[in-house]
Amino acid sequence: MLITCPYCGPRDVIEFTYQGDGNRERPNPASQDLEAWNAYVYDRLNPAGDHNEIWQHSGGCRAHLRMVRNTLTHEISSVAFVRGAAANTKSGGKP
Amino acid sequence: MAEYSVFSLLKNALNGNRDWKPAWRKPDPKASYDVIVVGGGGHGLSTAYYLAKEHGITNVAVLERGWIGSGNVGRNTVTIRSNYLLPPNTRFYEHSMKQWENLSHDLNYNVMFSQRGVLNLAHTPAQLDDYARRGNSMRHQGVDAELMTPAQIKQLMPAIDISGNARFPILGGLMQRRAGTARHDAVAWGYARGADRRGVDIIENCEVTGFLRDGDRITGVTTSRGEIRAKKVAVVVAGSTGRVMQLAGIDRLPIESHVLQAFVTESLKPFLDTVVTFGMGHCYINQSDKGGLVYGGDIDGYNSYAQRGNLPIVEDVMSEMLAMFPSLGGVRLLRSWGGVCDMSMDGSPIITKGPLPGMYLNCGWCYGGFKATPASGFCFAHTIARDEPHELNAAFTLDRFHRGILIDEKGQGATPRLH
Amino acid sequence: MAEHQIPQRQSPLEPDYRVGSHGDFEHGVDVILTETRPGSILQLAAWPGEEKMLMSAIRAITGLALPDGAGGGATDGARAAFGFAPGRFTVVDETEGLAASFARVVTPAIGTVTDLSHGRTAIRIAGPKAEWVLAKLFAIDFALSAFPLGAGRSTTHHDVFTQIQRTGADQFDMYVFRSFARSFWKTLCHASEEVGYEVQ
Amino acid sequence: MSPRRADTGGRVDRQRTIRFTFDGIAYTGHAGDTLASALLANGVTLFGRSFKYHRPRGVLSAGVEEPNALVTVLKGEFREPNLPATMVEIHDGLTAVSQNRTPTLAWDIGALNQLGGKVLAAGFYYKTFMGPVFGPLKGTRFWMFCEHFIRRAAGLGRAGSTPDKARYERMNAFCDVLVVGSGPAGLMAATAAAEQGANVILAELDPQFGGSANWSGETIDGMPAASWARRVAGQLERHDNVRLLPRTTVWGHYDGNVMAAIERVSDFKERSAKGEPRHRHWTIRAKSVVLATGSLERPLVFPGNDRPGVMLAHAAQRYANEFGVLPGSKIALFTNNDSAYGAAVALKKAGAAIVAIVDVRSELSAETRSLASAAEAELLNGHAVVATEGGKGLSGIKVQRFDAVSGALTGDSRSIHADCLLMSGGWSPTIHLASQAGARAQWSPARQAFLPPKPDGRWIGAGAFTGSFSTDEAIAEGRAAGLSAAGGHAAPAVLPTVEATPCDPDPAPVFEIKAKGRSFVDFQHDVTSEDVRLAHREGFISVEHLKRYTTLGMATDQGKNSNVPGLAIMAQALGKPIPEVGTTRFRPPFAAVSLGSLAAERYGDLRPERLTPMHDWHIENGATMYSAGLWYRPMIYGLPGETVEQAYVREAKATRESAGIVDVSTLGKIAVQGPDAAEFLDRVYTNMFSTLVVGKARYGLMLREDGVAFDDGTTWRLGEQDFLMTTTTANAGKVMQHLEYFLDVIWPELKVTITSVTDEWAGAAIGGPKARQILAACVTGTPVDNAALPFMGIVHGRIAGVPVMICRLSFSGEMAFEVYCGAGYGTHVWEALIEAGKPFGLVTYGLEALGTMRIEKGHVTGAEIDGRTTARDLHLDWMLSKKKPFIGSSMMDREGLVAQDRLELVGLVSLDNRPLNGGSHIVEQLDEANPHGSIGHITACCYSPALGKYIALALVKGGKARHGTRAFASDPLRGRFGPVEIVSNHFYDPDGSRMHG
Repeated sequence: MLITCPYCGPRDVIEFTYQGDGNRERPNPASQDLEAWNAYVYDRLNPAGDHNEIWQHSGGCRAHLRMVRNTLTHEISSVAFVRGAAANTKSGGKP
Repeated sequence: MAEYSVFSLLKNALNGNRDWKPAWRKPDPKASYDVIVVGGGGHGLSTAYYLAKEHGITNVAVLERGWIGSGNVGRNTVTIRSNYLLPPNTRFYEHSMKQWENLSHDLNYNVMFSQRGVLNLAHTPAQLDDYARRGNSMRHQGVDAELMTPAQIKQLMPAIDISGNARFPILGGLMQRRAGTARHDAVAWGYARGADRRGVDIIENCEVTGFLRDGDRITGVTTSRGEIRAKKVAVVVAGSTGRVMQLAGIDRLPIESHVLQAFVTESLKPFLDTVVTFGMGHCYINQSDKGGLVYGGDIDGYNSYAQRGNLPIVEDVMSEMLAMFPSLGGVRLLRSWGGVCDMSMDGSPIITKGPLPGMYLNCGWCYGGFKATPASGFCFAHTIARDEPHELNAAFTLDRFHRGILIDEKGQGATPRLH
Repeated sequence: MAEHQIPQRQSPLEPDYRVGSHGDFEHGVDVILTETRPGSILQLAAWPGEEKMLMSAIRAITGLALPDGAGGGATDGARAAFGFAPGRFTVVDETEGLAASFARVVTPAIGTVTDLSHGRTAIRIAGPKAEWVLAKLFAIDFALSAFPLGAGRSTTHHDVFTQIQRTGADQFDMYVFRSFARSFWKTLCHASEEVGYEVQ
Repeated sequence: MSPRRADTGGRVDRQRTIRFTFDGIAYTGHAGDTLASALLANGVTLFGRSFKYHRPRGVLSAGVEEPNALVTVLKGEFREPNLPATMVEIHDGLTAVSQNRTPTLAWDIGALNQLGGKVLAAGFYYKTFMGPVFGPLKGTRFWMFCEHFIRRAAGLGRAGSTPDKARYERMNAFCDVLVVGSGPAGLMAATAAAEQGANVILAELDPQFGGSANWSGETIDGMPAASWARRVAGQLERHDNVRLLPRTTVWGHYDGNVMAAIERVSDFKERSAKGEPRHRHWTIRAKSVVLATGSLERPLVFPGNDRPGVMLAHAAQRYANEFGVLPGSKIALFTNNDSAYGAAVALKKAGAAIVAIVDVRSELSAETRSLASAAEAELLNGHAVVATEGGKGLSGIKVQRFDAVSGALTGDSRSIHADCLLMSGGWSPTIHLASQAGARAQWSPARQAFLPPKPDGRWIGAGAFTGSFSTDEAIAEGRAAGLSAAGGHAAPAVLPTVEATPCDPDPAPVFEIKAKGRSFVDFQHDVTSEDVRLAHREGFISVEHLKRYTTLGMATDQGKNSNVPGLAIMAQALGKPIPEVGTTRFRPPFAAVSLGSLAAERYGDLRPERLTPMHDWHIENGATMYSAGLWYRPMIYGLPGETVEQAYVREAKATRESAGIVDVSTLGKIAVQGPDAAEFLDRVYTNMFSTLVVGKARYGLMLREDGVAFDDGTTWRLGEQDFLMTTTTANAGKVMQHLEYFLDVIWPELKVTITSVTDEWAGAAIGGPKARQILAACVTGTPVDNAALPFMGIVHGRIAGVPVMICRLSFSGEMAFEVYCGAGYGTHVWEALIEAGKPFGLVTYGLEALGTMRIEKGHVTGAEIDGRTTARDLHLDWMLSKKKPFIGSSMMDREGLVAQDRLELVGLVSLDNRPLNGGSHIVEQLDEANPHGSIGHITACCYSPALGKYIALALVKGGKARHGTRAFASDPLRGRFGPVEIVSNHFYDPDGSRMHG
């Protein structure tokens, strides 16, 4: 599987670390809503089809990426930095 | 249906093998059952078998989307062991081990359970201590375990590299001699035949497409072969849990589906009679009775239902295998395949009543479900029949995650790819 | 107590740095391997929106004008700079003391300066088979069209995280973690045996 | 007469004689021969034995699909088993032996298995061996007893036991177009793509480019097809943007067009060049893939179809046209399609007599009939072969009138004398790579074959792969595919012209001749057509059940020969069309691939070594090294004759009495910089860091999000916005990722940079009552007295001219300092410290003494922070700030994490003055015979020189409440049982007076 990192270009999956379901929302740090915390930590969407997920390009630029990837075909339909893309990469093309 | 035995074999051979009957019937689904078991894998079939055998509940249908045993029971690397650290796991898997020891007889079907031993190699003193902790935990629960020295290991498997100049020298290992392997497909077929002989309907090519509900209560399923009603619906579809539970309106669970690859080499004259695992990484290997080395390693590490993995894990596993057995560089990989695993948030399974009324759920086997097949079915049948867990699966609840009562064998927390 | 001179830095490669020709060199030496031992290796990071400021700082201090775009870089022989991650750059100088120069210019409003002069080991591979040898280790496209002169890449050879800059048509500089450097060097030498290599 | 070398023909170099041995007998062949062709040329008919019945087998094919002729190649002590003789190129000195026979290939005792005959049919193992209900062999024991003997007979080739000395390498490649297969379709595709300017890789599994052109005997552009192929390959070679890879099997099609291939770089050479690998594992990321992989001829299923001398028709044509070898002199053919007629003509031309062509079809075209005449063969249309005769070679066949529609045999059988029978059961496109990529095959009733579906954008097919079996079509499709893959458009072009014999691509739908005798479907695994019907009878009717129950398709050819015939027989038994039985999805690899190539450079060198700056010093000074993760760290610096215990006791004792120094460079170090660095640390640590003043350090604890303890370490505030965080050695990478995740995903608003600086700094911890004096003796530029350097204070100075950073903190419990300097100066500073320490009795100490002193102090490490324990379990709850939320704060009080029966950290003292063992359990009641009732376990243990006792840290239920009580260490694994006292984990200097000084 190749993942096209917005900074580094297409790289082998081995360079990336999977950080799981990208639909989870971390509660406010001060929140005492234990159910919300539990749901955030333990309960995952696990669709057969397109999945919104977080990956880190740990063997490259180390940026975290938000991807939509199909869990049936492994096809990746979108990749973007989780953090707003740096101006530097916006102004230039792919490597 | 006739008993299998050496006599039936001889009698049929004289007849040109023309009189053998199907190992299980191919019935059409009835309109309703006492229990519907969704999933004709190892655990579903064993659940049906024990419902009939232990609880006298025989008005049972097992619904299988494809052919029985098409999931992980037919895709795993066949290791059976009870060498767990944490007591809820050790107890459960040891019960399973005892079932395995008499399973062929029980089922009148040779599942080829071979107690050839499982050896975990240790490469650092700290790891050896870790294994000692686990082995002693087993011994304190009446389970066999022993530590082996490198010399003893070398004697057991002469092809292994115990030299001190290896990158990760072998300092010893934890051996469970009663552990071993079985013929995976035979387990599915044996349970299917056993359940069928007790009246269970095994219905293949019958995909569940939805759940029938009365309010919150589950009252049956819709399938590719029509509606089927049941007093109780048991979902036991590890690998597809996410998909099936979504049909019941539950789209979030403490589970991620991951792909695990497995490998077999070309057939070789047997030289490895023990299951052995590499400790600096993840690789487990055994040699089948046909002579192929059957082995695997880590999951690929991302959500997948594709039963297809990628190249990096292939390379990792081969590298680790050759670190153990440096003479096998010229041996050739024959086939690889993938299975989809329910990776739970603590690495341990879920066998429970619920989460909806009328429903029972068995899932979260990570990649260790094969060895659990007998105990999983046994406990799940108990839970379904009695509406309360057996003491062996009392800890395997769905709410344990939220309550913080985790059974985290590897201590990795809610990071499924690391379990 | 006697005052000491600052000693020369120890190379992590020393016992395995064997000057001379190796491998299948009888058929020609197709790559040259060297440890370049720059005095300064820095990592600079800009806060989002401050990248241009940081790039001007790099230009001001090193004279290197970095092209826009991911992995853009430049080199003049004595100094080198390239982007290796969004808003982050590696800057290298033959001489020591570059961190102090940048610390004056890269204010907290722009970003940060991290000195890795000791923490990274710089290895150069040059020669007609440099791309071939590197392709044995790294899964990135080394063709000039895909990896232009001056550009930088972050990638990994198994456990060894590596930054690579193309510093010539057939020359690449690699920056690896010091603790892994000797192991990586041995791997690189092993991979170079097929084409014949010389350590200078 | 047996097989022999023809007088002319083939591309082998008849001027060059190659000497090799097979089963110890010396043979000669020619350059360009495979082992199979060379042995055939020498008249050998018996190549191997089948798996189950040990039946004698000849060579079936001429390629990668060979199921019978498997050999082991010996290179000195090293063995490479299960190689198809059809794929082994001979070279001088090649030593090959046959397999799966005892004692010899000709006389194999295993052949007695055949007597088991019908008892040993499919499913045999499942129906017996269940064992008695009592006695020593009860339950599964009986099976294991039998299995012992079964395993003795199992397996094909034998693996060696000496390490493989060969080199294996990996190669990463990128291209626009990968063309797989170099027959006419592949050559045209590569040419078309190259002319569009695309970067092209052309991979061919054979040594020679050309595929079927090498043996078809056709004419392309007025020249022999083989010459045409050589010319085109030569032209391709001159393109800068084309890489030609001969002897390269593309075996895997992974996600994103990541293609795996194995190049046999030097197998065919007597000796490889220096540094030259044996195999190269190519990983090719191709923007587009052209699959021009051709097709595989299928055997027919009829009684005696496995006898040596029965061969695939095209294989014989290959032997004749490529190698100049005749597989027999009186050759009969048995076919259900036209393609075999070409083989007949070719073999006739090469000098064999074609005694008969047996065709199941009664109606034949005029062209086909004329080919039969050209071959001077008796044409027996509407006939079938019903038996073969002979022993280890063929002597004749029996034929009978056959109705292809009903499958009925009528009339009397007739014997025909023949020493070779060629069969053709039609062709199956080689769709494996498309199937691996997820393409679902589609059954073509006309072609009687599974064809690939429409291309899906990642790959495009051409030629026989798509079911277009003529060379004309291959050329046209190849060019179109090449253009399309390169993103070009089909410009009108003059295509090469082909002269070929006419050939109807559609076979008769006949797969099996049902007659008396064993008809083999899977040759290697001895699966017969009766086994398939037995599977049907017993309900194993889906294709996967069929395969698993009978082992059909599981042999080394992975069903390349048996798959479709097996399905066809099952379909007939079910009375259903073939596709309703199911289609198999092909899995990687397409053909078997060496494990060595997949491990590549990691073979023999699994993972890199991580070394501290002082590594060489440690080795030179007698350290015994300990591998910790990837790092190497000194375990002890043993003196001659010392045991490990004696060494660490001496080191620890000396440290507590005077001073000791240890290399702590492996500690994870992370620079945390930026305006929000302090805020960030407040969020990730359980305790406060924003209140820490510049020039001071603080011990910090991190939890995971779920509230479980994660890692600990000290963090130093070097500047207002500049922190140096240390982590445990083992968790450095995980902590880094954890921090990056929160910065990037959860708190992107924070202006913080984090950088791994582990390798930037060499670290030495020097501790003991004299540590300060030693520093005072060598540090310049700063005082190191209590005022300048209080506990947790940081100063900057120089040692031996080198800038250093010194923090006064203690792991050992002594007055201690961590001295950091640039890693390149690590050894220099280390040596200066040791020199300065000499007058004070400074010792170097390793991990064992380090561990001993930390146990004495009751500090926790990874053995206690094991991913299950909480801060409370470890008595670190004092570090949980109540003033702020932090990672884990909301979840750390869940019921399971505060339960009463949790394991808590305690100390243990051995009461019998004997060593305790790590991993030992703790029980209240000792029962050596039947250990039970564990209340916890030992996490770390040592002999404490400070206490003069064997002590341990343990995690025990009840924890603190048990202080002062007795229990027992129970270690049945090592037979160590004994009484212990449960005490506080702070054994030594609990109020810290020594370290505070």
